[in-house]
Amino acid sequence: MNLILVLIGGLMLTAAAVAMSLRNIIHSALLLIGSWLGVSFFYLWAGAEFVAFAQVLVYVGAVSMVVLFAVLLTRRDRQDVVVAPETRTRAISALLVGGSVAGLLVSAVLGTPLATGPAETPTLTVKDLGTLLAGPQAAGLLIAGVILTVALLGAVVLAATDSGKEDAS
Amino acid sequence: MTATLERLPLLVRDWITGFFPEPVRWLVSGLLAIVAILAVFGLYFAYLTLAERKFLGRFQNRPGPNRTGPFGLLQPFADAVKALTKEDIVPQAADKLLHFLAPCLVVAFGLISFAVIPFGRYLIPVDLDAAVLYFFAAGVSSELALFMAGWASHNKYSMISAMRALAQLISYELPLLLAVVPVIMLSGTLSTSKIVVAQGGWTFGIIPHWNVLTPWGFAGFFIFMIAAVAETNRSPFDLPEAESELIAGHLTEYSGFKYALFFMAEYFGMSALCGLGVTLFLGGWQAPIDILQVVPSYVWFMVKLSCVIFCLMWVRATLLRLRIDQLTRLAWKFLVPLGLINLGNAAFWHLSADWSGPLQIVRWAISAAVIVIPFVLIGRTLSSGLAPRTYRYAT
Amino acid sequence: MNLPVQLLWLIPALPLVAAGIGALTPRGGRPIAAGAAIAALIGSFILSCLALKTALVDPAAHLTANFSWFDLGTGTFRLGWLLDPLNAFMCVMVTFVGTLIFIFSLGYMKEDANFTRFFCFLSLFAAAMLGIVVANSLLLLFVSWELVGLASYLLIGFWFHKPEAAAAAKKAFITTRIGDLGLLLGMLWLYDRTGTLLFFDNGAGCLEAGALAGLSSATLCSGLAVSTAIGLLIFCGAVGKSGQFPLHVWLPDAMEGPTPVSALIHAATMVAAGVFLVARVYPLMSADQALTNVPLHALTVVAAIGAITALMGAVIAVAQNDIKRVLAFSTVSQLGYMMLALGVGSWVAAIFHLLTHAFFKALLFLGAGSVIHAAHHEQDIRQLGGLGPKLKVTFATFAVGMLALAGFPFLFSGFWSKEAILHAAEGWEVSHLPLIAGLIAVVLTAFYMTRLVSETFFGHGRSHASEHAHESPAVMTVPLAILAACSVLIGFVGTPAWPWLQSQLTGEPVHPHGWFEGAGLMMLSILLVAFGIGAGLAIYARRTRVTASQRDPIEAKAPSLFAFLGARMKLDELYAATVGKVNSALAVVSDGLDRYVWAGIVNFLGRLGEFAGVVYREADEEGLNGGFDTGSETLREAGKVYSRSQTGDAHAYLRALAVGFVVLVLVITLGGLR
Amino acid sequence: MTTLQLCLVISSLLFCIGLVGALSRSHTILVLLGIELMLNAANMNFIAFWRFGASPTAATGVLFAIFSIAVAAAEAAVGLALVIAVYRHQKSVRLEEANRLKG
Repeated sequence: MNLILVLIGGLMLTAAAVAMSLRNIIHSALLLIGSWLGVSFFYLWAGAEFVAFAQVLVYVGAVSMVVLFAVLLTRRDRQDVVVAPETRTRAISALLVGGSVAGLLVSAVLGTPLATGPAETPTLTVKDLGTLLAGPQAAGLLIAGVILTVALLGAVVLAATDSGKEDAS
Repeated sequence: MTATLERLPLLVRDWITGFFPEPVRWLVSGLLAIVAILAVFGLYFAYLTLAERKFLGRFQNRPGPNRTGPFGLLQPFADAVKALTKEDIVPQAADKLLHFLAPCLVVAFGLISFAVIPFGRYLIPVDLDAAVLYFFAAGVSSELALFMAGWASHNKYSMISAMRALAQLISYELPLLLAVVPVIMLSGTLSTSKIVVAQGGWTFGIIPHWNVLTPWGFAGFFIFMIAAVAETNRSPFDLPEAESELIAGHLTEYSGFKYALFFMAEYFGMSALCGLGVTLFLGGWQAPIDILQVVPSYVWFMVKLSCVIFCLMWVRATLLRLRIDQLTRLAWKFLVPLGLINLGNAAFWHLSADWSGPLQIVRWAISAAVIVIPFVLIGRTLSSGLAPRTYRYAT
Repeated sequence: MNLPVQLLWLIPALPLVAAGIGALTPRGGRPIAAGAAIAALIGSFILSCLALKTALVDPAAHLTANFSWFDLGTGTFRLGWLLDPLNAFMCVMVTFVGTLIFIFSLGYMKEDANFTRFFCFLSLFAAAMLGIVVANSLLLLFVSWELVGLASYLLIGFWFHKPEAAAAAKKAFITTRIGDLGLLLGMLWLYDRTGTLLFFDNGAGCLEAGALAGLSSATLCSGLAVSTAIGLLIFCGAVGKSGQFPLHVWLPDAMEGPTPVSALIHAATMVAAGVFLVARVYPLMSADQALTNVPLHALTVVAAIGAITALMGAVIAVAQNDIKRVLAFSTVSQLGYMMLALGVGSWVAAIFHLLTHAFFKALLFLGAGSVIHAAHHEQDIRQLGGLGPKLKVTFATFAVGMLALAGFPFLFSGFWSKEAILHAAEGWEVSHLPLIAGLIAVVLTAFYMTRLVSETFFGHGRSHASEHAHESPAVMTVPLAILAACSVLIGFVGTPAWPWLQSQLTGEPVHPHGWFEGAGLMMLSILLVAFGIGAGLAIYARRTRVTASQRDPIEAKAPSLFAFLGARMKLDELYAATVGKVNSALAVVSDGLDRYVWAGIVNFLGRLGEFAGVVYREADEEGLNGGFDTGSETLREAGKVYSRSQTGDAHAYLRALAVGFVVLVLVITLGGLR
Repeated sequence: MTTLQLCLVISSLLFCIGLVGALSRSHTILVLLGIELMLNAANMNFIAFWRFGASPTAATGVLFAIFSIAVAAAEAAVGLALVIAVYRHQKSVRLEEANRLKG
């Protein structure tokens, strides 16, 4: 049980760490997608089937596409995707800060006596989830829908070229 | 007899797993399922290519491949040998790792979709509770592989085709999902096996209760199939690999076996999507007539699948390729609104489930009107102002 | 075949679908839009008839179909449909009159470029109106109510390129909004008190005995019962929508819209919605009737407003020269009658008059539309004249409508319904003033309608337009004929001798009261009608107007009174002078206060300060200034230093955030602050 | 170490990898991706507490994860649109060059 978790976690963390240190953004993005897939495997392992597939659909299917499009739209030639190495001081400071946060979090996790529930996997069918979302949580669902719509419109407005302005420049 | 035939695959599996000790049997049976899918659909793929070439040939008034073996039946194997023995060329400037990974991933993602398709009454590799969602999650992953192929080739045409492919896939993801949602609403489950079971039964023993035989299901099936053709990049939506403008698009820099892999993935994807269409709308493995249940369910599934795929080949032979703006306009201005209206239609169908007697006719009339009227109106609005196309033929 | 109440929603849904189709149809698709609209309304009419049949099986029952709309936390919000004779009759009336008006519009709007848009709006209006009628929830009713207002706005401003039309649309929208605010407040209060907005819900609805007992037993600090206050707030909405005094000012202006719109919305259906609303919540309005120790009954206010409106509308109508405005003020006056009937306790008479009025007023407006169409959009009756021989069908039907409205005895529907109202007003214990107002209005109504007909149809054409008038096409005259027939026949369902409608509406048998019981009042009103028509004929028909510029006979006698009435009693100006001026006046007062009182105080304090300043300056310059200068300098330096931390470098912010988090947690845990 | 703690440790580490990435990289898109990783780590916590927490019958954790995935999608769309808009203005995707509002 824990072995599978360690495997998934290890792969996920490695992918994320390597992605964050690669120079080529396309490779970074693709590796990050691998890491997101790892997260979805974690959800599968934890028995949250629906969340796992939603994660794949949203992250692998949508977010990654937007990221790749954004990368391709913000470069002038092919070499632009390979970014210059960062300054050493910044890397070191980032590692220091990140390391201290990591130390803090891990020690907090290990030092806190956490109440755990029953050992068997809780059963949560998609139908239950749907009933919850359409019933007591309907307000949340509606708000999420509104947020997505607004974000969609906002993204279009932000990214659309103002044709008049573009001609002038 | 029928029951034995029906359970035949299970019997074979049990016989084989019987050779192994108890603790590893689950593993063996899982592997068996994989091997079975690979073998069956590998062979199916091989003969699909032959069938497509034969059909296209007949549609275009020529015989098609007929030299290798009787009626050209050995042609797929000849092709395979050719592809395997050809030189594998990798461009100098290519992103070597991604260039290699892309065809592998595209086939892998194409294959994992099969895991949730119920091929027969007892034949479903993994009976997931959220199977439909899984299918689409697997489907979107293959988009990534296409992008990788385009990017890694380091070639302008490949890159453009990859971008086109992404735009097209994202555009058609929406009508595809919108066409599926009514089915999920009406059957109240995301599990493919339960959706098929929900379509069981016959009126008077001859009219099956398939979703496609309801107004919303009919509309949904057509939206689904149009979107499916676009999702699999087949003609008339094969812009990303348009030979005349993009010299085969993301496939330009691939040769030999890698090229064959892409080809294979396309057919796997098509089979999987058509399989899902059969499952959701055409009653899956259910027999069309009550008395025909003597034929095993998996046979029915394969028959229906082949029919749907034949229709796709027919479409390919008949229709011309669209322009990119026509393609996206079709998705966003026609299919998506129709899909949304169909969603409301399905909701109406669900709410009016207890209407009986003459109200049943009213229910059908309303539901049909709700889908036909917008179809006509949106179609007219979109095509207004466009002059009828004239073709000039060489005389 | 009966229509089950569960399917009642189909009645408003059909026009709504037609509106959707109309909205999607391109401009060229005239047959599609008009066909869908008319077909949908005919379908609704058939369904309404079936619904009426269902409702009349047991007239006393309130058939409901409620469903939960959405859950919010633990509470459930419910809506529903209601079917009883009251709204079944309304449905039939709205769909029937609506269908005829739709057909009439085919001819009237034929040349308009925005034909499809017109039918889209008309269907939207019909859907919303039917929504009001079938709603079993004040919330659903309110939503439809606002949609009706929207449709009315769109239709009045249909020719929005005319500035008057745009202004009229705005005026109608805003004026009714004032009333709607009251309705909204009443609705919220009602929900707060009863926890439901469903009218009938198997004993748990807000119009049923349990809720009403609670509402009428609770009193406010002024001794007013809560039900009275809520009822009056809801009545505000009715005042706005039904053009009652003092919010009637929008209705005459609304005549800027196309004439079928005036007929449909501002005569037959929408303005009647207010009356319908009061009749619908009648149990609530009358809940305080049993109480004797309250200062005011809600219905008393209704009766008073109704009487004032009835009288005022009739008086103003005498001096109007625009054919549609005369009819508009007569609508105001007739709506006043209905409110009066509601107020004196006879909602049945009000609904009876509502139904008959819908038919003959739609007839009159459509007739006016036909005249306007024939006379090339000339609406001034001084410019018309002599149209009788040219427009035979229009004249005949218009005359029927006029006689019905004037209450010509026995043959015409308006007579019976008006009699019912007067009879009810006679029986009101509180006061006889409404009866007197009603009787005066009877004379005036007969008089101004005679004036209208004489000026329009008698004599000679007084302008190019009226001389070259031609009869309208059949698509317009056939609806007129049908409506004329109905205007005669509809009255016979509620005569004192055979009060079928009354017994169906109340659900209990009403015994035909004797021929002679109300005979005295009936004779009086017949005499009054005769007097009104006679006076009208004597003044206007005996010597018809010769030129358009000739002065009106009444104007010649009493010019100032006529001008006052012609300017609609200067009420618009009054509002401009009061509501509008109050703002300016308040501004002037504030300005004065500001300039003299506050400024005086401030100036005085300033002088004091000045004096003190002189005293302190020496000390200040020497001692304090230096200190403050130094302090300011330090602050400025600090600001500079601090602004340096705003590097614009997002990384730095994130880093600071992370470091701050670490430090905070360390301080809390290690420092023992937990 | 219980399974829950193991899950939490993994998610904490993922969070910190995201943080380090967001802090150290100068390409705006990579910073955004780092933030996405941090969001994912938070989601993992929701699921972990739902699975192993005191009351797994309440589906709050799963619902939270679903809503947060939806919000993350919105965030990514808007964030990347901003990146494109900034790139159009400054012809650069380096985050530290987008500092016009500095004090």
